[in-house]
Amino acid sequence: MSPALQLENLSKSFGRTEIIRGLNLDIAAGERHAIIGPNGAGKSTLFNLITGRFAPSGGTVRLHGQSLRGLSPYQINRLGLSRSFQITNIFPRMSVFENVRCALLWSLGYKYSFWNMVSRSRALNEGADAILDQINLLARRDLPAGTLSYAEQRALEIGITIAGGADVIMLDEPTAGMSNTETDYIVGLIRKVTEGKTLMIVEHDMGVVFGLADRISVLVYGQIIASGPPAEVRANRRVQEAYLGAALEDM
Amino acid sequence: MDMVLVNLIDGLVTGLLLFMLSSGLTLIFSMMGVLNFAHASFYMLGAYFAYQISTYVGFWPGLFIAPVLVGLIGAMIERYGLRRVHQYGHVPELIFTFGLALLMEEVVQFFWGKNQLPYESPKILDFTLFSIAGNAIPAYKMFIIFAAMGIFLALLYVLTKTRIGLIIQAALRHPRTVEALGHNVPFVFMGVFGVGTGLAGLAGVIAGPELGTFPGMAALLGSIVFVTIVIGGLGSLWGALLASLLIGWITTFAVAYNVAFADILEALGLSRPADLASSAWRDLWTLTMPQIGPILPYLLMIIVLVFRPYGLFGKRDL
Amino acid sequence: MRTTTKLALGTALALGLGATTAMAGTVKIAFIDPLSGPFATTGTNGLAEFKYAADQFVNSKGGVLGGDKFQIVPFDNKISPKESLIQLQVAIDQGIRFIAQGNSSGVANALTDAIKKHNRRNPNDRVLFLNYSAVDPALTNAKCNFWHFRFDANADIKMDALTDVIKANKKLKRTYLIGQDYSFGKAVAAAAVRDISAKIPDMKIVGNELHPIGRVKDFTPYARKIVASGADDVITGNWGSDMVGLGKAVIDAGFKGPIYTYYAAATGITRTFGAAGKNIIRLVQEGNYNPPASKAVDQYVSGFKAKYPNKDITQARIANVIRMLKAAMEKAGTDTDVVKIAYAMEGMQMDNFWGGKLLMRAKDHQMIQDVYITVHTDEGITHPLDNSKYGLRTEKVIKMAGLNSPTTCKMKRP
Amino acid sequence: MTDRAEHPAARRRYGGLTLGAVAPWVIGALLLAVMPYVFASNSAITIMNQMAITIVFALSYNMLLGQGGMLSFGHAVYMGVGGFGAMHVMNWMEQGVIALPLPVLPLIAGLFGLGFAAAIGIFSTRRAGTVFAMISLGIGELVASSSVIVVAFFGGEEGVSGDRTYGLPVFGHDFGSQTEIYYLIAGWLLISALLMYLFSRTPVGRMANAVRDNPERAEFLGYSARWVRYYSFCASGFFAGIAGGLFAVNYEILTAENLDLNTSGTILLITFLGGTGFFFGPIIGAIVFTLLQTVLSLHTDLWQLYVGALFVLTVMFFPGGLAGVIMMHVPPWRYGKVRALIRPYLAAVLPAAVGLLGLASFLEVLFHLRNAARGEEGMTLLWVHFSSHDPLVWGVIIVVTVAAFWLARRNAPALRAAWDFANTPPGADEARP
Repeated sequence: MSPALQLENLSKSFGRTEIIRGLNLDIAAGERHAIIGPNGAGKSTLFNLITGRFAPSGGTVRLHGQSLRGLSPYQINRLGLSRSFQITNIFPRMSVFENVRCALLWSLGYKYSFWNMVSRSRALNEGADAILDQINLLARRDLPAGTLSYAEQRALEIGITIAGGADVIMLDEPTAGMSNTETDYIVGLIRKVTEGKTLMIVEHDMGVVFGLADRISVLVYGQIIASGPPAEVRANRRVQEAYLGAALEDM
Repeated sequence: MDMVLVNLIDGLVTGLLLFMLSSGLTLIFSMMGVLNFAHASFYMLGAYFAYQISTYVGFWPGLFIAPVLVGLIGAMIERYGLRRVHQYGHVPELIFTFGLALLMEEVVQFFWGKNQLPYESPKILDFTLFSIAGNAIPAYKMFIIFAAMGIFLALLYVLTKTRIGLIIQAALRHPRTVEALGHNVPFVFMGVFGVGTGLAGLAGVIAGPELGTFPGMAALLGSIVFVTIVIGGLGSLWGALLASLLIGWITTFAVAYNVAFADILEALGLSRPADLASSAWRDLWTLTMPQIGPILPYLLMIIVLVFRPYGLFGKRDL
Repeated sequence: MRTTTKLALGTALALGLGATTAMAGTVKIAFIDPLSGPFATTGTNGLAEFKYAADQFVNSKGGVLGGDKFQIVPFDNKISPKESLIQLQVAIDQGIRFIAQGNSSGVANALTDAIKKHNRRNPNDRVLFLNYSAVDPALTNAKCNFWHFRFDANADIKMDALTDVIKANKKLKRTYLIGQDYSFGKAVAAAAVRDISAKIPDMKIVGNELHPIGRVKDFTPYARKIVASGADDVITGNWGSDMVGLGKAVIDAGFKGPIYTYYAAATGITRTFGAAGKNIIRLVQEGNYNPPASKAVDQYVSGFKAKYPNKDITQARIANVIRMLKAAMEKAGTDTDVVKIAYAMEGMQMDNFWGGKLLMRAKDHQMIQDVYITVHTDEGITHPLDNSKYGLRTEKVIKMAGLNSPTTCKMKRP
Repeated sequence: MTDRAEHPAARRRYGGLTLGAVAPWVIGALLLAVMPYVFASNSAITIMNQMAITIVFALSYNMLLGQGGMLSFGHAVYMGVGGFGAMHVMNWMEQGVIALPLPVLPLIAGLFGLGFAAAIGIFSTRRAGTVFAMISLGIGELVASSSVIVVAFFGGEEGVSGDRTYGLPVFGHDFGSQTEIYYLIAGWLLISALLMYLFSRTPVGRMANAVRDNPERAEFLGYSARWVRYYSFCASGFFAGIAGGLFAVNYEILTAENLDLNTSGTILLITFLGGTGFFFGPIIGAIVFTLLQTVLSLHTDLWQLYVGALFVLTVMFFPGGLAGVIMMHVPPWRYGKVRALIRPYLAAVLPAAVGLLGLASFLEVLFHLRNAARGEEGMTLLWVHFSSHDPLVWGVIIVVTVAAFWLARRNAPALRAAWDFANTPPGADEARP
């Protein structure tokens, strides 16, 4: 079986600056994989390359063995890959329920149809309510998404990301800017909603990373310097030198 | 050949007049993201103010007083109108300036009436500088060329050699960073809007005697100015200059030569319908270039937007 | 919510439209022309002339048919055909049976069509269309109908008169035609080509072109072509700012010959041309008052100026509209039965207030009258325009111009 | 300005037709049916026809601006193309080329609009924002200019006219009278408004909102923002075309005016004035604007000045438009606190209105003083007849205006306090965090 996500010799330059330099990585189906690294290592760029937001300068991304070269974000999404954003990226003027329901539309086969009424589809509305239930936002269902608290918006962001039923989920710093209790809440949420799926996550909070991930890759200057189970990465001397340093001593 | 020279000069005058408008607009648009639909209305205001001043003290004082007045009005509108609308987003801002253009046209008509005004070039420039093949080049046209060149050089100096110019340039490329540098962004915005509209007013003072001072003068020029800055591209003074000249020459030369579409169609191997009057394509066969000259810039704009959405010389996306 | 909106609408409608009850003993004439927007000057000027003419010729002379007064009711059509049709309906509902309109042949075309259909569908409240200014020849040719009367000389008749004058001037060998790219501009150009080739075989047409209407910022390139073509004279049907822009550019470019125009006077145009246009700009029109043809004309114009200091008599025919309507009512013996009045007006002859005679030709409802070629000057001007020194002096009068001009009209009468 | 699509009462009862959902449409249909009995005069019917046409056009415009986030400066083009197409078909009916009943004509016009939008949308909807706006401006200018050049289709300046009575009779009606046309237009208004409403409830309609709010996020949900915009654009062109067909049926003439940038600008104004955030916003905008245009212009030459000022003030103070103002009162209504607003409104809004009227009176008198004929000093304003040269009149107007504004300003804080109070849910001492 081919890996869920496979990066082959991936590279990206902006002008003369090379951000991602010949990166190779395999992520197996069902794995929870965390990417860590110092600021400016290229983590967000890597996400954008995989999801089709940027075109790679070289190399290939494969999803379940299929090359994603030249595909647009929406085409990649349809193949079963979904992502969240570092900066909250929801539909602020629509209701919370609408946000989730829109995220469900394509996977339920509605496409660009203008002959179905969204309110008349049981699967759609019950599905959306089920996801709201999962992310504990049922009580906020009819409020404009823009009026939610920050943590709630982050939860909604995760809800939108998983709603389409993609089997590869990519989360970009889901706990950024949160308090400890909020972080715990979100981590629990992530664990719950990504059950049985492939997860790729970028995170700064080491507690989150080591609590959640099966494997960890360390990205420094556009290259992966180490990749493996948490304990192995923690012990890796290069990693300690390059990045983790004191942060690990505290653990 | 003589006519080519004459047309080059005329196109230069048209282009430079356009540049006086588009330079201010491109500053405003690039920095504030506001496509100021009322920009040409400030141009009209400049002409009307200058006319009013000229009836008391003649042309020359108006050349300096009117743009300042227009700039002050522009700054006030930014301070008390646009800044308020800013919080609602770009579309309401655009719609605000759109409404402002309508309102300003009505206000001008309320005070000055609907007739064309006898705003004239100064007597001292009211002579023929030279003639080419019987075609007179009035001295006032030369004055326009020099005035526009002067404005361009002054702007270039301010933008590249002064501190405020460097801030503006930074803001043109990275609108968010200036705030981080600790500058009073609302004040910079108000200043840029004031200077931009003042430039438009100056263009009005200078163009009023040449192109006529009447309530429709803003609408006539309004949309072509957007076309200019869109073609030229954002944040580029050179782009605005080159696009203005391009449009000036395109519209001039399209009119100057009676290229008939029938010739083009025949060159393509099509044959003229025998019964032209009842053919559905009759309009195509009788079309000439001067008929469509004024709309060529719009065609150019659409093509540019479809293939190069950041304009010919733009540094970033619209 | 929706209910309240509709209620508000109802109240507003009732207030706005229903508040007029037809007064007995008043003949109402709807004046449907632009009173706001860019062409409002022409509209408000025409309205003042209508009101003044109604006062001078009817109301101050004891009214019509034993005392009925004329009342001019203004309707703002914003020079839009759509708005004109709405205002026509409003006017008809107010019991008005006479519709006066003039600005823009496009609007006149829409109105004449609508009135024809209205009169066919509603035989009980038919109306007459008094076209006082729209000169598209089609209105008295292909599109003619029984309800439409034109009081201005149409574009063909004016061109016929104009080419007579051009023919008489032996110095003119090369003519340049330029006009706005729409029906009227095209009609002027076609008439010029036809008349010149028929009447002045040695005249060369060195240019014949159309420019987009109301979209040209700078007429200099056109002026360059005119000068380069070596033209001796220019003929144009341009109006409004297109007229000023073209005229100024042509004069600035060094052109010295006559520019023959239809509409290059008043509403700021005369004042703007000023000294530059002296003895260059010429107009063809259906009446003039420099010099006045009679003491009555002199007094009429002075009286108007005293009453409306910022306006001018620009459309001489308006006086004739009122005079002929009154005469037709008296001849028909009714001021309500528009069919009888229309029959009375067909073929009617009377004195022209501005000098000469008037004939409302029966076969196409085209007024036949003297046509004047006038020149923009400050010499010999009794009544200047635009409160300037300049005005229009008569150079030549063509008696009963176009009396035998052909028409394709096949008039259907009720 | 959220889309309150989901009625709280309908929670968990998906798809059921509730009374609340159906009632507005039934009431609307009944109102449309009885209007000609309330206002029987031809002119009132003509104005109502004009309103109905404008409503369809404004609703179609709001499919772009309000629902799809696309700002267009050339929407008249699609209405115009539909209308001109309908006129040609109408003329074929007169010449006996084809035989159709008149009520079908708007549908054909809609197809013309759809076809044109489908062609233009291919490249214009690739991007939203300024690029879309400027392309729409360019297309608008091109088509408006070609209206006098391409005479074969647009008929030049005088346009294309026809006679609507040559269609196949429908139950003996030949649609000669304005009343018959009224019912035809009212029927189409109801159908198109309903269809446009339902469109906003379909998957592509919902995604149009999503793309408006956040095109990038929508792309990561499997939808191409560009194609979502394209389908909205086509649908909008279709309904604009229907409006054009209704115009053709009502006026029996289309001219260059139908295509020009003024018409495009006006529909933007109407839609924004009514409010882009709610489905019924453009309906209110169309009704109010048509009244201003036809009725106000009968009474004052300065009406365009007032409309311009109204528009600018709306953008500045009520970006949600008239519909937004109405919907602002829904929370106080729910909390049962509307009564608390009445007194402050009377104390502040009423003087403000008087002040604005005073300002308008000042302009009117000034305008009259400068433009009226010598010797005609009398003028009538608000049913009062007086001389515009009378210093007393000037004094009264200035004093009343200044006093009214002073009063409004003095009472504004009380209104603000009352407003905050009325928007606080009962029982909660502080506002929701």
